Amino acid sequence: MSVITYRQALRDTLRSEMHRDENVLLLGEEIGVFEGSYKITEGLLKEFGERRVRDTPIAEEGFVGAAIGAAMLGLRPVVELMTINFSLIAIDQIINHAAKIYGMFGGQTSVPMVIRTPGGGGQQLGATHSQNIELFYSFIPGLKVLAPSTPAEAAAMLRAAIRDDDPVLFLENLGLYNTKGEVPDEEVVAEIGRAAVTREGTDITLIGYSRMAAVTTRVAERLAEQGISVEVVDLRSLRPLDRETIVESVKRTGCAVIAEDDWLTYGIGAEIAASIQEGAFDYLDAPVRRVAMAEVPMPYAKPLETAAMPSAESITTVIHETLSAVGRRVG
Amino acid sequence: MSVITYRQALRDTLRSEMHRDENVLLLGEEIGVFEGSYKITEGLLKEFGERRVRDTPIAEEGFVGAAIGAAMLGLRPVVELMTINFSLIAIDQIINHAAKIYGMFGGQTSVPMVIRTPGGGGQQLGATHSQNIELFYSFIPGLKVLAPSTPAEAAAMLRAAIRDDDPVLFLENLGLYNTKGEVPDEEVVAEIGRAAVTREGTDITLIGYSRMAAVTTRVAERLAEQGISVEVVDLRSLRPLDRETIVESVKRTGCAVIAEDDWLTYGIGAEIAASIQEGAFDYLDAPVRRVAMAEVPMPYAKPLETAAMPSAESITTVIHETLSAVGRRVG
Amino acid sequence: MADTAKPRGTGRTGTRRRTARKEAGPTLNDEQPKVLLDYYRQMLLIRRFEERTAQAYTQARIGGYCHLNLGEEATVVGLMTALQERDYLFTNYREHGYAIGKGIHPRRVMAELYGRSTGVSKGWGGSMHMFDTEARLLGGYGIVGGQLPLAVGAALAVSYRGGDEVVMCQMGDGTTNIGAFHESLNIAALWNLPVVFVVINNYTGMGTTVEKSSAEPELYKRGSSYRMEGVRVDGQDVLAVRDAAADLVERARAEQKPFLLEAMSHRMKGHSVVDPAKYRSAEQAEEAKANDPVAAFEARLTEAGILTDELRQEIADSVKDEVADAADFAENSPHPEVSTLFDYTYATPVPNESSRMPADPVFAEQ
Amino acid sequence: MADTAKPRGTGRTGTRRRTARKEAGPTLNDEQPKVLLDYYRQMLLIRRFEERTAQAYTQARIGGYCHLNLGEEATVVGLMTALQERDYLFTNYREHGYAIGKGIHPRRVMAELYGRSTGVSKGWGGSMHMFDTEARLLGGYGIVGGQLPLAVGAALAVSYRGGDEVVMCQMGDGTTNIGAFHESLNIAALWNLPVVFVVINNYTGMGTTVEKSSAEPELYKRGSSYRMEGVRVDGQDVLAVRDAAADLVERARAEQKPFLLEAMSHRMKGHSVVDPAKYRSAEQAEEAKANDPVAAFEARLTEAGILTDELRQEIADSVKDEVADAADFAENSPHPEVSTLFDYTYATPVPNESSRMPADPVFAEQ
Ligand SMILES: Cc1ncc(C[n+]2csc(CCOP(=O)(O)OP(=O)(O)O)c2C)c(N)n1
Ligand SMILES: Cc1ncc(C[n+]2csc(CCOP(=O)(O)OP(=O)(O)O)c2C)c(N)n1
Ligand SMILES: [Mg+2]
Ligand SMILES: [Mg+2]
Repeated sequence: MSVITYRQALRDTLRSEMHRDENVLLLGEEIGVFEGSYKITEGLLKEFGERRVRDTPIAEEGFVGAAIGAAMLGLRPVVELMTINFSLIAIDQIINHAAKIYGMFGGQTSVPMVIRTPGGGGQQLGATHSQNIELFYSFIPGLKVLAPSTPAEAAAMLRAAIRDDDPVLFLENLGLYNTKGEVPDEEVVAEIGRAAVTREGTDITLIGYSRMAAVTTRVAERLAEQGISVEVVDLRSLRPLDRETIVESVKRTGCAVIAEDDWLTYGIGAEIAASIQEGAFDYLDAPVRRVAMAEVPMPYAKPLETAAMPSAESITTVIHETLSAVGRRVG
Repeated sequence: MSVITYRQALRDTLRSEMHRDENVLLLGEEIGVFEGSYKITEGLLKEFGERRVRDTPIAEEGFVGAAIGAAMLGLRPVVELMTINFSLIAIDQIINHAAKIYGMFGGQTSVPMVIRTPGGGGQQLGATHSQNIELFYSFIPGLKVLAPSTPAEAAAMLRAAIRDDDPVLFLENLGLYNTKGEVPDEEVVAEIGRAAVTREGTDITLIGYSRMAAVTTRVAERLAEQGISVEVVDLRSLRPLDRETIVESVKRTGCAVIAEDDWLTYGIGAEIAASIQEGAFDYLDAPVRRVAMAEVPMPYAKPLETAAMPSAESITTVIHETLSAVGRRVG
Repeated sequence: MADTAKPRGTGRTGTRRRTARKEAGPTLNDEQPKVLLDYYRQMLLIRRFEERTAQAYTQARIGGYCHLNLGEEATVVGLMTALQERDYLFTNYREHGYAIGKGIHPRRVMAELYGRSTGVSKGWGGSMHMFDTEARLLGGYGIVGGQLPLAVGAALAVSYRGGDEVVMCQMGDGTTNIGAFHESLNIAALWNLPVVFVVINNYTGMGTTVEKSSAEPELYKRGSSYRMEGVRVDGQDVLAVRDAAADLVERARAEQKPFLLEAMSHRMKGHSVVDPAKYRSAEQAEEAKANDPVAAFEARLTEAGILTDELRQEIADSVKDEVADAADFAENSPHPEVSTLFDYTYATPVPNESSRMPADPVFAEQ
Repeated sequence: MADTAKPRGTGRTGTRRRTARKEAGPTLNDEQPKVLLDYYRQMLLIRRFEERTAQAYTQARIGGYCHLNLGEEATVVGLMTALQERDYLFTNYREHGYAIGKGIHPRRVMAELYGRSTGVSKGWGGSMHMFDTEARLLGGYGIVGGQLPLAVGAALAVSYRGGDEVVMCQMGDGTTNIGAFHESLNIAALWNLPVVFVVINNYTGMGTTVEKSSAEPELYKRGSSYRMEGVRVDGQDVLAVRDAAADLVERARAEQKPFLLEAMSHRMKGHSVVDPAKYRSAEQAEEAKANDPVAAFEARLTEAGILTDELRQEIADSVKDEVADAADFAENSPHPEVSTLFDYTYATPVPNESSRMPADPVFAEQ
C-alpha cells in the first residue's frame, strides 16, 4: 500500500502493463518528447523507446483509427486523447468503427484498445475545452466506458481496460490528476460493469462518478456532522451501467440525488433517474433530483464558470430539499 | 390545403425560402446533379443554379464548417447531411463551433444555419448506417434540434429553422419521406420549443417524436378500438425540450410510455422519464416505461433487424403492462 | 483475437509480377495463356455475380444499399492478383468482387448479400461489410474514408512486429477529399508503413465528377503532400493493373513504405443498384459501355488466339453454374437466429450488459 | 447578425505593398522611416504585451490556457500590415498579437485575458477566443484546425455576394496534419474562394517537431494537392512577411482564388505559459533566442540610422505605458455579472430554453 496521486497510479499502471505485454503500445499527441500534456506518460518514452511510445501528428481521426486497425491485428494500443473535447474529431472512428467492427463482421475480430481521455471543467478553459461528453460514448453498444474517481480505482480499472478485448473509453478528469489515495502494491484488476457503494448511509442515496464521486464523498462527510446519513454510490462504469447497485441503495434510503459534471438535459443523470423511478418506484419517497452544469457554452470568466458548475454547496442544497420533500428532515 | 409527401413538403419549403431570401443557399453532397440521395432537392439545381445549390466534395467537416463561416457573415445556409450517421465526421464543427460561436465570443455573431439530416433504421443498412444519434445534438446548449413527424410540421418547422438565427439540427427520417399528409397552402412558421398533444386521451400518455410519433398515433388508434384511451404527445422539439406539455399530460393520465428509435440506455427517453418523475411525481401510478432499440450494433439480416427495432407491437405490449401495473386495466 | 494476427508463411508466389511498364500497356506475349484465361474467368465471374446480385436485389432478396463492381472487373482482378495470400485488404462498400478475388467462395459472398448465417460476415454485415479472417479481407466499410486509418493501423501492427505482409487499402476517387485521407497518408508516410493505397477513379462519386470534387483531379499526384510516390494506371487493362500494383506491393514490402496507386476505371451503371444514373448524358453512358473491360479483354484474348469459341463457351457455362450455385446456396441457407442478437456486441463478457428486447422492462425481474 | 455582414468601403489603402521578392529579403532603402518605426513599435508592443501577459498569468490574474506570440512578432506584424481594414481574419488560439495588429485596443485584449466584461469577447472567450466584429477578427479558435473550414465559409460568403474582401486564415505548422486542413484547402480551391491560408511554421507543435509530424515538412508545398500556389517566407523579417502576404492577399482579391503562405518563425518560450520547454536542448533554446525578430529589427533599424537612441527610448517608454495602461484597465474592469450567464446561449429566444442553475429543480414552480 502506498499513497500516490491519480496521475502516478495511471503512469505506474501503463508502465507495468507495457512490461507485462509486448503488444501494449501507447499512441497520442505529445505523449513522448513532451511527456504528455498532463504528464501522465512522463518517462515512458525514455524507458520504452519510440516503437512503443508514439508521438502522433495532430490527427485524432487518423491515429485513433490506426489504433483500431492495429488492435484488429492483435496489438493492444492505449491511446491518449488530450482532452475529451478533441475526441469529437475522432468520434467517427470510435463509434462507427471501434464499436462496430466486432458486431458488424459477425464476431470475427475484436478491437482490444483503450482510449484514455480527461474530462474537465472549472479550469477557465472556455466553451470548447470544458465539456463533459462521456454521454456520447456511454450511449454506444459495443463500447465500454469507465470513470474511476480514486487512484486505486484508476489503476485497477486501467488494468482491466487494457486486458479487456473490447474498445474501452477510459474517462479521467483534470481535477483528479493531483488527488492522492492509497493504492495496493499488488496488481488489482477491476471488474468492468460494477458500481460501488463507497459509503453506507440510511437517509438518502447520493450518486456520482469521476470527479463528482470525489465531491459527493466530501458532501457526505460534511452532512454526517449534521447528523444526515448519506449513502454514496460511485457509478465507476458508465457502460455497462450497474443499475442493480443503484436501485438497491435507493430501495434502502427511499430517495436519491445525482451529481454530474455534464449538462442536465439528456445528461448521464437522466438515465440514472429514469432507471431509479422504474426500478424503485414503490420505494421512492420524493422525486430523484439532479445537480448538473448550467446549460450554457462554458464562459471563460471565473465568476461565471463557478456559478455554472455543480459544487458541494449546490449538492448539499438539493439534498436538504429532497429530504424535506420526503418529510423526514434530519439533523 | 393539399395532400403531399413529407419529402415534397421539405422540397417546397426549401424552394419558397430560397425565393424569399437571397441569403438562403443549399450545400451538401450530391444535392445538385444527383438531386439528393433521397431526392429532397430534386429540381432545385435546375431552378436556382450552382451558386445557390452547391454540390460539395465528400468532406462533411469541411462543408459543414464552411456553412458555419458563411452564416457568421450573414448567409443562411441549409446543409444536407446524407444521413445522421455521417454527421459524426462533422460533429466537431457542429458542437465545438456552430454551437459555441455565439456564446464564446460574447454574443457578437450568430450562426443562422440549418443542418438537415435523416435518421433511420429498418432499412437493412447495417450497423454504421442505422443509428439514431439525435441525442448528441439535443444534449448541446447552443443548438436547437427539431424532429417533425408529419408533412405539415416538416414544412412549418423547416421554415422556422431557416428563419431562426441559431444553428438548428433538423432531424428527418428515412421512414417518413414517403408518408403523406395535409399541408396548408399558406406559409405556416412553427414555434420552436413546443411539444404538442396530437391526440387526446385519458388512460395513458404515449410519447414519441419523428418516426415514432407516427407509430404512436397508429398504436393509439388501434387501442381506441379496444377501449383504451391513449393521449399522444409528439415532442417535435428535442432542444429546447417542452417538459411542461409532457408533464401536464401525465398529470391527467397518471402514467406514461415513451417510444424511441434510439437505444434505451442514455437515450432521449431517459430525459423524458427523468423529467416526468420529477415533475409529476405525485401523479404517477406506475413507473414510466421506455420502448427502444435493442442495444446492439444493428445487424444487416432482416429477422435480426426487425427483432431489434421498437414496433407498434412492442409499444402496445408495454402499454398493456403499464396499465395493468396501475391496476386499472381497461378494454 | 482474430488469428489474422498470426502471419502465414506460404504466399502464392506464382502471382508475383514484374514491374509495371509505364509507357504502353503490357502485351500478351510474355504471359502464360493459362494465367490469362484465369484472369478472364475471374473477371467474367465478377461480372455475372454482380448481374445476379442486381437481379436478387430487385427481387428483394437483398436489402440495404448495394454497390456493384460492374465495369471495374479488370481493376479488381488486377489488384487482387498482385497481392500475396498473406497480404491484408481493406476496401470500401463496393467490395463484392474484391471478396471473390481475395479467395472467398462466391457462395459465402452471395449468402452475405442474402443476410444468411452462412454469409462471410454471418449475415451481420450485408453488401457493404464483408470480412473474412482467413482470406485476410479485413472489411468492407460503408463510411467513406473510414477504412483508411484502419489500414494504416494494420500496417502499423505488421511493422511493429517486423512482419512482411503488405496492406492494401482500396477507396474511390471521391474519398480522396475527406480528412481521413490526408491524416492516413501522412501517418503512413511518417511511420514508414507497408501499405498501398489504391484509388479506383471511376470519374465520379455518386453523381459528382472528380473535377467538381477534387481541386487536383489527377489524384495520384496527391501523394506528393507526403513525399509518397504516386502512380496512375489504366484500370481497364487487367495486366497493367496487376503489374503496377504488384510493383508497388513488393516495393512496400521490401522498402517498408507506403505508395499511392490510382486506377482509371469505369462504373457501368448507377452508384448503387437503385440509382438509374439519370444525371449521365447518353454519351457518358455510351462511353462507359464502350469501355467494358470484360468485353475488351475477351476480344483481346480471342484475337490473340488464346480464347477459342469453345473455351469461351466452357468458361461462360462454368461461371454461370458457379453463380447459380452461389445463389442457390444463399437462398437455401438459414437466416440468423434472433436468439443470437446479443452475441456480438462484446468480445469479453462483463456484468450488466444489456440484452433487452424493445418491449422488455429495464429491470428483468419486474 | 453581426454587422460583419456589411462590407465597409474605406480600406487602409496606405498598407498596400509591392510584390514579395523571393530571392533576398527586402532592403530598407525603399521604405519610409515612419512606416518602419511603426512596425518596430508594433512588434515591441506585442513583445511587451506578451511579457506582461505571462506575468499576469503567473500572478493568477489570467486563467485557462495561455499561448504567447513571443518570437513571432515580425510574422504577426507583417501579416496584419498586409491586410486591408475590410479584410477578415481567423486565427488559432495564439492570437493576442494578431488582435492588437488587427487594430483592437490592447486594453480590450488584456481585459479579455483578465476575463472582464470590457474584454474583446466580454470575458466569455479568454486567451484563446478573441473576436471583434468591428476589427473583423472573426475569432481565435482553440480546436486545432477548427478555424479553417470557418474561414473558407467566410470567403464563400464574400464570393457569394461578389464582395472584394479577402479572408486570412492563420494556423500553426502542426495544424497542417489534421483532416480539416485538407478538406478546407480543397474546397477553397474548388470554389475559387478569396482566402489566404497562412501557416506559422515555428518548427514545432507543442514539443513535436515538424519532421516528426509532417511527412512533407516543407509545408507550403502542400498547396499542390489542390493546385494552389504555395509560398514560403522568412518569418523573422517583417518586411518580407508583409510583402509576401500583401502579394497573395491582393492576388486573392484580384484573381478570386486561394493561396498558401508559410512563414518560418520561432517560438521563444514554451508552448504555453506553463510549459518550461524542458524537451528543448540548450542549443535549440539558444537558437530561438538568437533569432529574436524584435532584437534583429531593432539592430537593423539602428544600423540604418533610422532608430536613434532617443527614438528607441521614446518608443520603449510609450510601449511600456501602453501595456501598463492595458493592465490597469483590465485590472479595474468589472467581472461579468452572474445574472448574464444565460444571455448568450441563443440569438433567437424561444420557449423552454433552460436557465437552470446547478441546484435548481427541473420544474421552476416546484
Ligand atoms: C462519410 C460518408 N459520407 C457520405 C457517404 C455517402 N456516400 C456513399 S458512397 C459515396 C460516393 C463515394 O464515391 P467514391 O469514393 O468515388 O467511390 P465509388 O462509389 O465511386 O466507388 C457517398 C457520398 C458515406 N457513406 N460516408
Ligand atoms: C483538435 C485538437 N487537438 C489537440 C489540441 C491540443 N493542442 C493545442 S495546441 C497544439 C499544438 C499545435 O501546434 P501548431 O499547429 O504548430 O501551433 P503552435 O501552437 O505552434 O502555434 C495541440 C496539440 C487541440 N487544441 N485541438
Ligand atoms: Mg468513384
Ligand atoms: Mg507550431
